[in-house]
Amino acid sequence: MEDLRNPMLKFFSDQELCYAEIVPSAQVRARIEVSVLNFLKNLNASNPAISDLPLIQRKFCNSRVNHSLMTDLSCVFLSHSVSSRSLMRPNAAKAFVRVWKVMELCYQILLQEKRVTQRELYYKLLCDSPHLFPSQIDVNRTIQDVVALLRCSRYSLGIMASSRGLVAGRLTFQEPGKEVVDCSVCGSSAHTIPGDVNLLENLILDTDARYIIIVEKHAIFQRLAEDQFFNQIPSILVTAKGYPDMATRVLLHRIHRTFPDLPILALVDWNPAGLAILCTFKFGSVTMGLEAYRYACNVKWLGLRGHDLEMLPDESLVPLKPKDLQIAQSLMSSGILQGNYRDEVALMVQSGRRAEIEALYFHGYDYLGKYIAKKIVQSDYI
Amino acid sequence: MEFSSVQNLSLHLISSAFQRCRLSEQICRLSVILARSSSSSLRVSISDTGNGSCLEEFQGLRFSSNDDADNWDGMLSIKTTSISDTEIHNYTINLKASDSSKITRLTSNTKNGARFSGSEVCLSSFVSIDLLVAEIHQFLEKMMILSIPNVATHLVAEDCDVPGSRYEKVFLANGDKELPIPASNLDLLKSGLEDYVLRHGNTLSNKCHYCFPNWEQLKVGSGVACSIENHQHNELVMEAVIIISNMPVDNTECFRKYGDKTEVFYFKDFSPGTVSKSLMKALKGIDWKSYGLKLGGIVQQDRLALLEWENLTRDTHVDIVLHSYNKQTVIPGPRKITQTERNLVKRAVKLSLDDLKEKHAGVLLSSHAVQVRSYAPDLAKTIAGLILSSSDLNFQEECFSLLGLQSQVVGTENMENCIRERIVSVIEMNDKKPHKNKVAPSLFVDDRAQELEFEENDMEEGEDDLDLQLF
Amino acid sequence: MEFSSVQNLSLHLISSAFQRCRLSEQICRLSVILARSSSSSLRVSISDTGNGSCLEEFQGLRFSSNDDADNWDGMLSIKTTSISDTEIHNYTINLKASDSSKITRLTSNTKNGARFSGSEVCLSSFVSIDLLVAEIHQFLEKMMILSIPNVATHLVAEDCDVPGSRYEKVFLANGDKELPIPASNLDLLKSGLEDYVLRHGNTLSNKCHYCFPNWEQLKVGSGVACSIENHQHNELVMEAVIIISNMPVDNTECFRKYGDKTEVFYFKDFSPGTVSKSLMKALKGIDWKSYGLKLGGIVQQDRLALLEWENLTRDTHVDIVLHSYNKQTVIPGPRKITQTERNLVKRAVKLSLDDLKEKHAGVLLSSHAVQVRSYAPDLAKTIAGLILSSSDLNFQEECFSLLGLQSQVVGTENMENCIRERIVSVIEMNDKKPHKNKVAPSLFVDDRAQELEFEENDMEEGEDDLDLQLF
Amino acid sequence: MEGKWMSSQSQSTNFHLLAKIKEFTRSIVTDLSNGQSPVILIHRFRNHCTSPNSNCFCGFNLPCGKDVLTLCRESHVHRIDVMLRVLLIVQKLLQENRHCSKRDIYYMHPSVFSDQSVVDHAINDICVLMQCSRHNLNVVSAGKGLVMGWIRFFEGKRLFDCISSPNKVHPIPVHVEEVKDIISVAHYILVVEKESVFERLANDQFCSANHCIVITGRGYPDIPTRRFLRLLVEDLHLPAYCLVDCDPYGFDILTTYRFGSMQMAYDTKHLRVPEIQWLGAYPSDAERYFIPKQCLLSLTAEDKRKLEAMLLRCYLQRDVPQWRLELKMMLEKGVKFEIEALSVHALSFLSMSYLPSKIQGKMII
Ligand SMILES: [Mg+2]
Ligand SMILES: [Mg+2]
Repeated sequence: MEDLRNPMLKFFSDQELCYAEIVPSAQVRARIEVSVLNFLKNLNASNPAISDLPLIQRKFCNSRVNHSLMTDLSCVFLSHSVSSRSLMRPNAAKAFVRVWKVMELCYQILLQEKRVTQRELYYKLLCDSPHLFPSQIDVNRTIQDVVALLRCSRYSLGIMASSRGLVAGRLTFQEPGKEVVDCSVCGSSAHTIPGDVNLLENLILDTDARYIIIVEKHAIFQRLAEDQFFNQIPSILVTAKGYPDMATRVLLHRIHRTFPDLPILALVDWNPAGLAILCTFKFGSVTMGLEAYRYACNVKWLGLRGHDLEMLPDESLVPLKPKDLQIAQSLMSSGILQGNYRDEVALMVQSGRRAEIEALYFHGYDYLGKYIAKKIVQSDYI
Repeated sequence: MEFSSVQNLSLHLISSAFQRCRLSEQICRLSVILARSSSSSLRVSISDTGNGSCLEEFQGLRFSSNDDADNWDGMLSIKTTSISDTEIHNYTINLKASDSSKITRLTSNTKNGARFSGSEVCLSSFVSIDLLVAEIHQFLEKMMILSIPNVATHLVAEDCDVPGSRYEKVFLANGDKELPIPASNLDLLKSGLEDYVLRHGNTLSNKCHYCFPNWEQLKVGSGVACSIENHQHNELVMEAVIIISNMPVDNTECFRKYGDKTEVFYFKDFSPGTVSKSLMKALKGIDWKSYGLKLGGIVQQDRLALLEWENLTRDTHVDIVLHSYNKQTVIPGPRKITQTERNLVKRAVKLSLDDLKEKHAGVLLSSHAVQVRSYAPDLAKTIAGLILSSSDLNFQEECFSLLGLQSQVVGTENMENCIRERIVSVIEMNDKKPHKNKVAPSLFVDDRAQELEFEENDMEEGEDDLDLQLF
Repeated sequence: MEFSSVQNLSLHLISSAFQRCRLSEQICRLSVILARSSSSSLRVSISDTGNGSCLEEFQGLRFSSNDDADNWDGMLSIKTTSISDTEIHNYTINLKASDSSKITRLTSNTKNGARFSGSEVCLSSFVSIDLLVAEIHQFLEKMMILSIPNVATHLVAEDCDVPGSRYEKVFLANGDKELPIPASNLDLLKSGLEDYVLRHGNTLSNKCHYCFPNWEQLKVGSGVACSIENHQHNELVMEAVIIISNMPVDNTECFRKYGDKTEVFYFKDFSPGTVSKSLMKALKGIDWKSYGLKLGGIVQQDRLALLEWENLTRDTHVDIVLHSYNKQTVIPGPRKITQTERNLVKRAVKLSLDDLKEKHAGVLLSSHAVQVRSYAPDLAKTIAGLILSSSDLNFQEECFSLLGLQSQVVGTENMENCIRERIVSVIEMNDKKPHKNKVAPSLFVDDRAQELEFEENDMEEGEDDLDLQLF
Repeated sequence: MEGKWMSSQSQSTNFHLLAKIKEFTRSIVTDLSNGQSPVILIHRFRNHCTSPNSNCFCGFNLPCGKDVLTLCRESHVHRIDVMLRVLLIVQKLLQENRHCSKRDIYYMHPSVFSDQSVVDHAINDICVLMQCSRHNLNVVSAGKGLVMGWIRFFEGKRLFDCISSPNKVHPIPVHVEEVKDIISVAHYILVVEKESVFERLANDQFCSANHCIVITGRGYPDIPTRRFLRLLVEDLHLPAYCLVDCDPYGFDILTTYRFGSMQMAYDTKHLRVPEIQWLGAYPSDAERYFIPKQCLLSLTAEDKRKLEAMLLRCYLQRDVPQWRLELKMMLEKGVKFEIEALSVHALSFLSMSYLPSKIQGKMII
């Protein structure tokens, strides 16, 4: 379970993997400075030119799936295929200037040692050059461009990562020089995962848990936390309240690296979106850009799964929505799903129905815990 | 060639005389004298000191006016002699008669051994003297654009019934300019059009110092396209000259006859020609857009073609002259514009536009480059901002030196201007060689150049955020 | 009254004879004898022991067949005597003749002082005996629904050419049922329809014990609506009887002639009538929905009207009979259905539906109440849950006693059933007095909705399905 | 084990409520056994009206009418059905001292409830019927509020030690009734509409520089956030200032803090914070703080409709006429802007200039 630092994988990664690193601000500034110098050099060369910006393509066609031979770990990653932003191409000129604009702002923010939200960035840019940034979407997209150019994480650019993630259970952590936090005594409100990714990398962790359980939904998480499920089955509970944000994934990965023997189990809705959430934890996703796959963890699917439906009341199975089918389609075509996952998706599509975790409440509120415990004991996860 | 009015015939005769002068190696004189005697008939006399004329020139002429106002008998009297002739030949030609009875040879005069050449053609008609003077004047002024250097034209008009009505004017090409010797036809054409522009066309007799304090403001481009036609070693030449001039916008005194529109001058075989539909089609077919010009349409007014532009700034004016001639033909006959010629027009115009663009930075930028250039200030400001906001002095110093700036005197504006200028110049340069397709250097030295997949369509704004594309 | 076929005329004559019997206070006998003699003409003889007939009855009749098949001369021969007459009057009447020459009085027979009354009407025609027997049979069976108690009808048909072909049937009302004495017309009608339903209409001669093991399964409702017409003290009465019956669903042997559809029997003045368009309109106009019925449409088949129901359960059948008559008229003439009568139909049907609902709990619940009732199991389960999950034994005990349950034997199901029954009965009771209990359930119109301008989103948990796009 | 967070006080509340539920059940059974339809009276509450004359009683927690539910109408029966089902769940929760979210309840009978809002409505009905607050039913919100600053307290046995790192984000406790031992050295409480502004302040170390407590409800505040804020204001006697976007939503969020929401009008007295004051952003701030034109968005037709409706709310005229004036100005100017627009001058403008100038200059209404 030596993930990406496995020498064999490393060899592989050198060939193809592209990723955004978490780097200190001085380093980001240096990268920006190098960009400026290169730009000026090209501008001033004997054959003067305006440099193109080589961005790693964040497109499906540039994504690869790495099924590791040595471990169970698979991930989605972007290879070095580049899509360049050129000033000279008329429909790219705007995007080209945007990249520089955002880089300038980030540079200044890093100098001030501040962090900004994307909204603040938008307002700043709107004020400065409204014609370049008519909407927040332009800003968000350009930030991804800058990430793809400088190959450093958004967080490293001085952009705040607000985390939605929560952690509870048999985990203690300690920021260097601070008090130890015990996640098992925080009640149902649990412990908020901080957005500071640097901090997460430097936490001192300890646990006596046997399992890590990812829960898709906040409400389910709360239920388990209030019932102190983690004392029943020694475990660490993590939720990102839906699709995971970076910070949650970083923490999970951090825990996983520190305690590689703990299986990571996911409890998600039985619908394509639930599986997609699981897969985002497991493999990363293209929309997360270059930051995606570094934090891939070998997550196992605990539930809900097709064979759980038998014990659910018929009324709790609702028809699939069109969006579900789209997601299912996307999952199936990604080439990332292992066989038994594909079977589950096929079953969802074929039955035309979906079920949510809460459907287990049909058997009473305490059934949820029993269900998980039973599954764990029987090693009923894939 | 058939004429239906005395005016047109007169212009043709003048043109012919002009050609005889042009082909002579000597400095020649062409006199056009219009005199109304008391008999109230107008005597038109066209005399030149060019090569002598040959009868064939006149044999082809025909006159068939339905208009009695001319009231002309159709009789031309001709005197001519070439340098090698020993006598002066005299003829009368009846342009209304049939071919056989047309030419009457009269007794010749002896030259008494003198070596000179020249011709004189006379006719008498009741045509209006004012009208004729005006047309001949305009014709000769247009001829000036050709800048034929060895012909001096003298126009005299006198109504004997009106005392003191004598009108006289001399047309001399390139009055105050030095031209390379020997000057090519194209050089002469350029010079002639420059002269024309500087004098606001016909409206001034001298260069307008108000509008053009310095000569260099004119941006001139020229191009020549040739083609060998019919395998007869008959090389057709198309010369084009385009001048872009800028006048002060607040100038209310000087004005162009046709406003912002561009009059296209067209010469055929060294004589002003009419812009035909065919030619207009060729002009329309030019890819003006790639030069940042947007042709609104072509207006035909009198015998002129006026190009209307849609995106020209108010102070900019474009002038175009086209000259097509056969390199070998000495005495040109009537000639239709062919497909070849249309292609030549396009090529010649394009070459002169390219010439202009090459010689003058920032002129005739493609609309695409203009758009890209509009980002230059933003980009310059951003990069200057990046440099100046840095706390790393070494980095700043390095940037200054790359930009060739003294670090002591660098202000924000200074820096911005410097970067902007460079960016603009790169953009403009790129626009000049549009088909060269050189790969732009990547921002980072990249040894994986072969991996660069340029995808034209990966740039759309709609980009990669398809949210269903999860992996 | 004009007839166009011998069949119709015969039915009318039978009906008249029936009325004469009905109006007599005595037990009467009505004989219809059809005899085909070797002459191959059919002799139809209708004799009754009712009140004697009067000439006016026949005077109004007219016959105008275009159909030669009847081949009837239009002659009726009539014998009649009333109880007070001393002799039997004989007439012949030519229904094809004009009024003046119509009636021929023949010589009377003496009664020799005997006190009896009765009539006999005869005619001879070439009409088909089988056809006529079938129609008369059907007619008489329908008459049975009226259950007139003092008339016994005897139908005899014999074809003399076919040996042993004699057909004979006696129709006796209320064969095996005790009726209150004196029974009202409505009682008789109810009894008649019950009989009809129990015998599956015409298909059985006895009650079907398979479908109706006990009598009480029939749910009968009746209603009478009256109106005094034209201020002539001529009271129009409309009686309606509706029966809802349930048959075993898996019964494949017995079937209704018209399936799930309801045949509407309509009697006018104690004689079967046709359901006219006008009447159908009245039936359509009834608010069936408030009785949980959904009328799909009315089909007219032969002279019947069939109501189609949309939401009837498969085992349920509805039967309807309507009877309208003038209370005062003794010998009824033709009468059109008026608006008044339409209203009476509606009222009478509605009254009988109400009657049904009142007498039989849970029947004809309005669709609204049915909907409400569908909540009963849920409500019962929840309330039972509230009681049984309570940890307070005293409270539980109290609830048990309120519900009249022995605490020792209370199981969840027991409890649920008990509560459900009570809820259902409350709902059904409420539905019976639809206009009584209308304490405006919502005292205040829901004006709150529009005041809530903003959906407060303090409830969302930032659900997960939205943020596929993470950045 | 689940009773761990329950104090004896809430146990007695539970007992009290269970008795009420029994009483309610008994009355239904009595009616049924008498062959009568149960009649359930549910009072209606509102926290404002739109009547122009100010003699309404909207601020006094008095019911303004009632719904009479019987078994006669289908809509009523459905409402009763849902209410009883929820009540049964609530009874179990109370008996077992468990908590659950509205969402959990919804998932008990998703096809019957058909929508979350149906459950929400039923919970409100039960609260009105039992004359209690929602948390008394052991129904809790997921809790999305955040807090930081100069405060330290316990939720049950869990210590929230914000004071030790005043710029660190903490979730607002879900069980506000369990909050105790509050210690604070703050001078005021700042309530901000959104998380991004909250994070801005955290990033600017705002609480280090200013002795205050910062709270956000992340949009429309949930119940724990409002109750927590109210608790702090009551216990600590601190002034509370509210910073919201200068748009109709921002203003509505502001009024939710101060006057409560219409849905929860029955419980307004526990949920509103009448002491809260409006710090910004006012429409008039656009000029005062030189917000560039590009950052001023024009009001949409929908915005205008909302503004016009809000202007009619009785409590504005009665309690905060100055707020109403600013709101009117927003409508007149026809523009709105977000708090982030203040950051265009400098990232720290909000924390270094705007907030101090407002608080020190008493530019608070
Ligand atoms: Mg889900
Ligand atoms: Mg807002």
